Amino acid sequence: MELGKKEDVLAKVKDELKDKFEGHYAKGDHRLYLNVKKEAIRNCIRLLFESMKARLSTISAVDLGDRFEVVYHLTFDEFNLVVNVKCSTPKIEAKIDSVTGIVEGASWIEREIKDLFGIEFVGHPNPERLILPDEWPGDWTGGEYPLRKRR
Amino acid sequence: MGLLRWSRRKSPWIFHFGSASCNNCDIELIDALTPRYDVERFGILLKGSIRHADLLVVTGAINRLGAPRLRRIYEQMPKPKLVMAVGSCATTTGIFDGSYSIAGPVDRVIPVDVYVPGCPPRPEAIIDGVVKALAKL
Amino acid sequence: MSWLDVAVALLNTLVFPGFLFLFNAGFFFSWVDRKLLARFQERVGPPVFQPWADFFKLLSKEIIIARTAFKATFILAPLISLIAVMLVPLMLPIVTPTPQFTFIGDLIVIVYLLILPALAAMIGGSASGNPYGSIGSSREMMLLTSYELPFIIAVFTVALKAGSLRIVDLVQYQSSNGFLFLTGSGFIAFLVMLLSLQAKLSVPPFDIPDAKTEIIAGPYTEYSGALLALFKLSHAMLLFVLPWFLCTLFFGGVLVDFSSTIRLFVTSAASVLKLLILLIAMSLIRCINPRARIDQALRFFWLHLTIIASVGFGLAVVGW
Amino acid sequence: MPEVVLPIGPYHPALTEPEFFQVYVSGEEIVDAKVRIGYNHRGIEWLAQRKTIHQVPFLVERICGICSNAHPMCFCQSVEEAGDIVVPDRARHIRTLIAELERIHSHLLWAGIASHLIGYDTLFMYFWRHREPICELLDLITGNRQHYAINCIGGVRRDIDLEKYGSKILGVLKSLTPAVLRLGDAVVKDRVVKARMEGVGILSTDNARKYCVVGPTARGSGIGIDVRKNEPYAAYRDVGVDVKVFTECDVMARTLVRVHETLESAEIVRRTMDAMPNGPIKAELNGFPTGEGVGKVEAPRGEDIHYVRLNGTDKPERLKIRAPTYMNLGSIVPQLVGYTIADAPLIIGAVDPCMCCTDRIALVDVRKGRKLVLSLGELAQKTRKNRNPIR
Repeated sequence: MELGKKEDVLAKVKDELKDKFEGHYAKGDHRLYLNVKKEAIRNCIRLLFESMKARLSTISAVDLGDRFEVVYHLTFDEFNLVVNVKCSTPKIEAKIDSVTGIVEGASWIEREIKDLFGIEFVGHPNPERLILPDEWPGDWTGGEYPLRKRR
Repeated sequence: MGLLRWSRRKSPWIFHFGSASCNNCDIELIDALTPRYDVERFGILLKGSIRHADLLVVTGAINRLGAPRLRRIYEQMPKPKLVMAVGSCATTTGIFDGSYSIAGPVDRVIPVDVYVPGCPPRPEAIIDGVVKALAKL
Repeated sequence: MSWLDVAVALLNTLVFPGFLFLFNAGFFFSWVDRKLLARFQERVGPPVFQPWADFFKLLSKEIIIARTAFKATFILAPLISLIAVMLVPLMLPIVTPTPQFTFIGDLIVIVYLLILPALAAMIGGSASGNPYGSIGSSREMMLLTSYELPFIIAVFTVALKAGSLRIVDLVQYQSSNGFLFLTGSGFIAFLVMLLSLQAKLSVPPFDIPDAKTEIIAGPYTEYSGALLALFKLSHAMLLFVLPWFLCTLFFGGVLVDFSSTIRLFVTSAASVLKLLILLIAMSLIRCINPRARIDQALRFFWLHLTIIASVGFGLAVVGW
Repeated sequence: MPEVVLPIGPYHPALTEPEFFQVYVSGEEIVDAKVRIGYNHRGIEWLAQRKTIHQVPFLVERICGICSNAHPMCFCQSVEEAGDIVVPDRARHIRTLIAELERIHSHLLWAGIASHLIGYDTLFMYFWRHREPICELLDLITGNRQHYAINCIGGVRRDIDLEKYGSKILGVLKSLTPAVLRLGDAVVKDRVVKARMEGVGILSTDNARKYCVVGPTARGSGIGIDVRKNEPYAAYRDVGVDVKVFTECDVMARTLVRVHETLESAEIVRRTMDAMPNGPIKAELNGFPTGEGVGKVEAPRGEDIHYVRLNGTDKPERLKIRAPTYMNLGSIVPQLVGYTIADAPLIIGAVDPCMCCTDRIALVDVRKGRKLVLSLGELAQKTRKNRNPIR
């Protein structure tokens, strides 16, 4: 039954995103990793959060050298499934659509990622600094964004 | 002067400055107030205002922008003042050593009278630290 | 006025029942209060010398006056508070039934003097230039306006019952007619006063002006050293004066009968016991209650307690 | 009345940890609030990428002292998932046991702090008095009162000698249950406490979903999510969990959730001890795993989630930590608005904010460039400059 649910989710996302969907893989019964194009991220989150009643657990950003990968972790509590939606953005002009308009709880997470990685979330209602000081980086010599890898 | 020294030793009021810490030292400090340890036996009270304090207890490593704040709190404390650094982070920055946000242990920022190591130090150790601090008066 | 009168007046003001006596009695009572609280909370509690140690330590500390503070008012506030409390014993009978000063209306003077410590805290808090001090002061003000009404109604209930505004007459009335506490209106007035006193002392459930977890130390936030020590001293003295005041109003006063050894012993023991029982009652209320919110406290005092106090007054009018 | 700003924190007696809440008040009523997190920043994610995966459990343990079992357990689970490591049964049960004892101590701690926040120090003392035996128990079986250092990748580091300590654990639990019931009554039945807690800090079910809150905050708002039930990790599938949900959405509901959970945790500890299997406590590890994994644990404050990406070296490529308070504290603004200043510490406290969890990353000084304005009536017009010692 759980497996069925996982495949249901997958089918629905594929249906909605069509050519914006780039692939998927599953790890065990409870983890689903989806790759989507970054233009489709709002659609994808709206589908999962609003229509399918998933809960946004968190958003992670990963520095992959030349690009960033942003991973949205959504949890389906009723049938024990974590859907990890991945999309990537180039490091130069790192921009991605904000999902705060859909999920209020994403506001802080996006502001934190902006502080630490310098990814801009387009359409965030309140893109102020959340956790870094206004005068950052101060005397910190590791670049403007602490979690970006240094080349 | 005998009366003054006696009264100071018998009535140390504490102000707690919780810096970038994992909270454990803070909890153990509060734990010392509760029935098992009950430091009010020794006249120790936790005060909300730095103006009332005799002993500044700092827990946790000091992060960069916490440092000027701590310095200012230290300056606002009425003399004679004592400072106690509680926990590994406050004494040495502990496991957070090297992080970009840590300015250093407490003694980089303000003079420290007593160090209480431990992660976290037990309430007994904290009480012992207070006793050692008072011996400096 | 002869030299002897002056000497007696000085002795009364400075030694007994004035400063020196009040100083020690107040600290002893504040120790009892703290110890009781600790025992209720299953702790050991402070040793008996603790309040003295706190006081002398604070005297020896540096006094910091903030740049933004109004210096004169900031320094005067604790003095006003202390002097107000120190004047009360000169009008309350202790040991002998006649105090230093007695005149018609001294009851009202005492009521006024007991307002002053709260007023001083307000002045000091707003003069300190600290936001928490100001917010504490404004809360103190709101609380003061609310608890004074039932308090004064209760005082007048007692005065009406005994038919006099002179404290000596109250005591005499009680020694011939029995404790006022035992009458219907007296009992209600006592309860109303007991609850108002919690607010006067600013202890739970009405420690709203200096609520530690909300506004640091309220009006006292900026005070340090000797000035804070004076506030602590006046608070400790209040802790003795208020039960004493209650005792005088409702339990026949703190009097000692010197006519025989046994009577001397019994009456002095009874006096101390009366004061301690009142203190324990106050500590108990303090220990079993959380802090009320300011709006809840206002509603409680304006509505519930004022109605109860008025009922008591009504009973006194019809002679119960 | 003009809108004024009242600061709560960052160094405030209501919060043992540094945090800054900027509360906009009109009179006594709160009209808006802003939270700046970051005073507790230590850069743990940054540090984690510079430590080996066997060191990281001890680093993430120090994210927070109160949930110091949840974070390492969560990290270990994420690594185990990435590397397909199967944890032995006994280790799973030991993890459960420690996690539940930790939950009891955390909830009692919270209840004490909440009582303290409403000025009920007697109750605070009682709660902490009954918390003390739990700390001692943890000291006895793990070697430390707070940082237990029990988790490692593939299992646990220490075995528990149940024959030796079993009766002691049961003894503590036996005296705990009636005490919690009695103290819970003292909270629920006291009129003044009720007046302070009921109908305060409402977070509607809709808002709770929008802000994605977790843990007791969600369960007090009618959302029955609990990782222990929804995604049974460790030994929860074997021992079972009873999840209580309250729909009142206020501070009282969150309190009741925690009281019930404390009792339930005691039951789980008993069941875990009964079910404790024999066998090894640690899986054999071969090299360093590769891949990505998501670890989820129900910490005392709610769902804790770690996302780890490993590249076969000894150091994790990326570790993302999302502590429960991060989501819960985000919902504080709709909870605060409409209530009074006196309620604010309690509402903030009722979320059980664990700032050290929330603030793994950042540091902030909001003081610069901000003028503090607080004028409550005429009195405060004298307040010109922000020179408060506490902040």
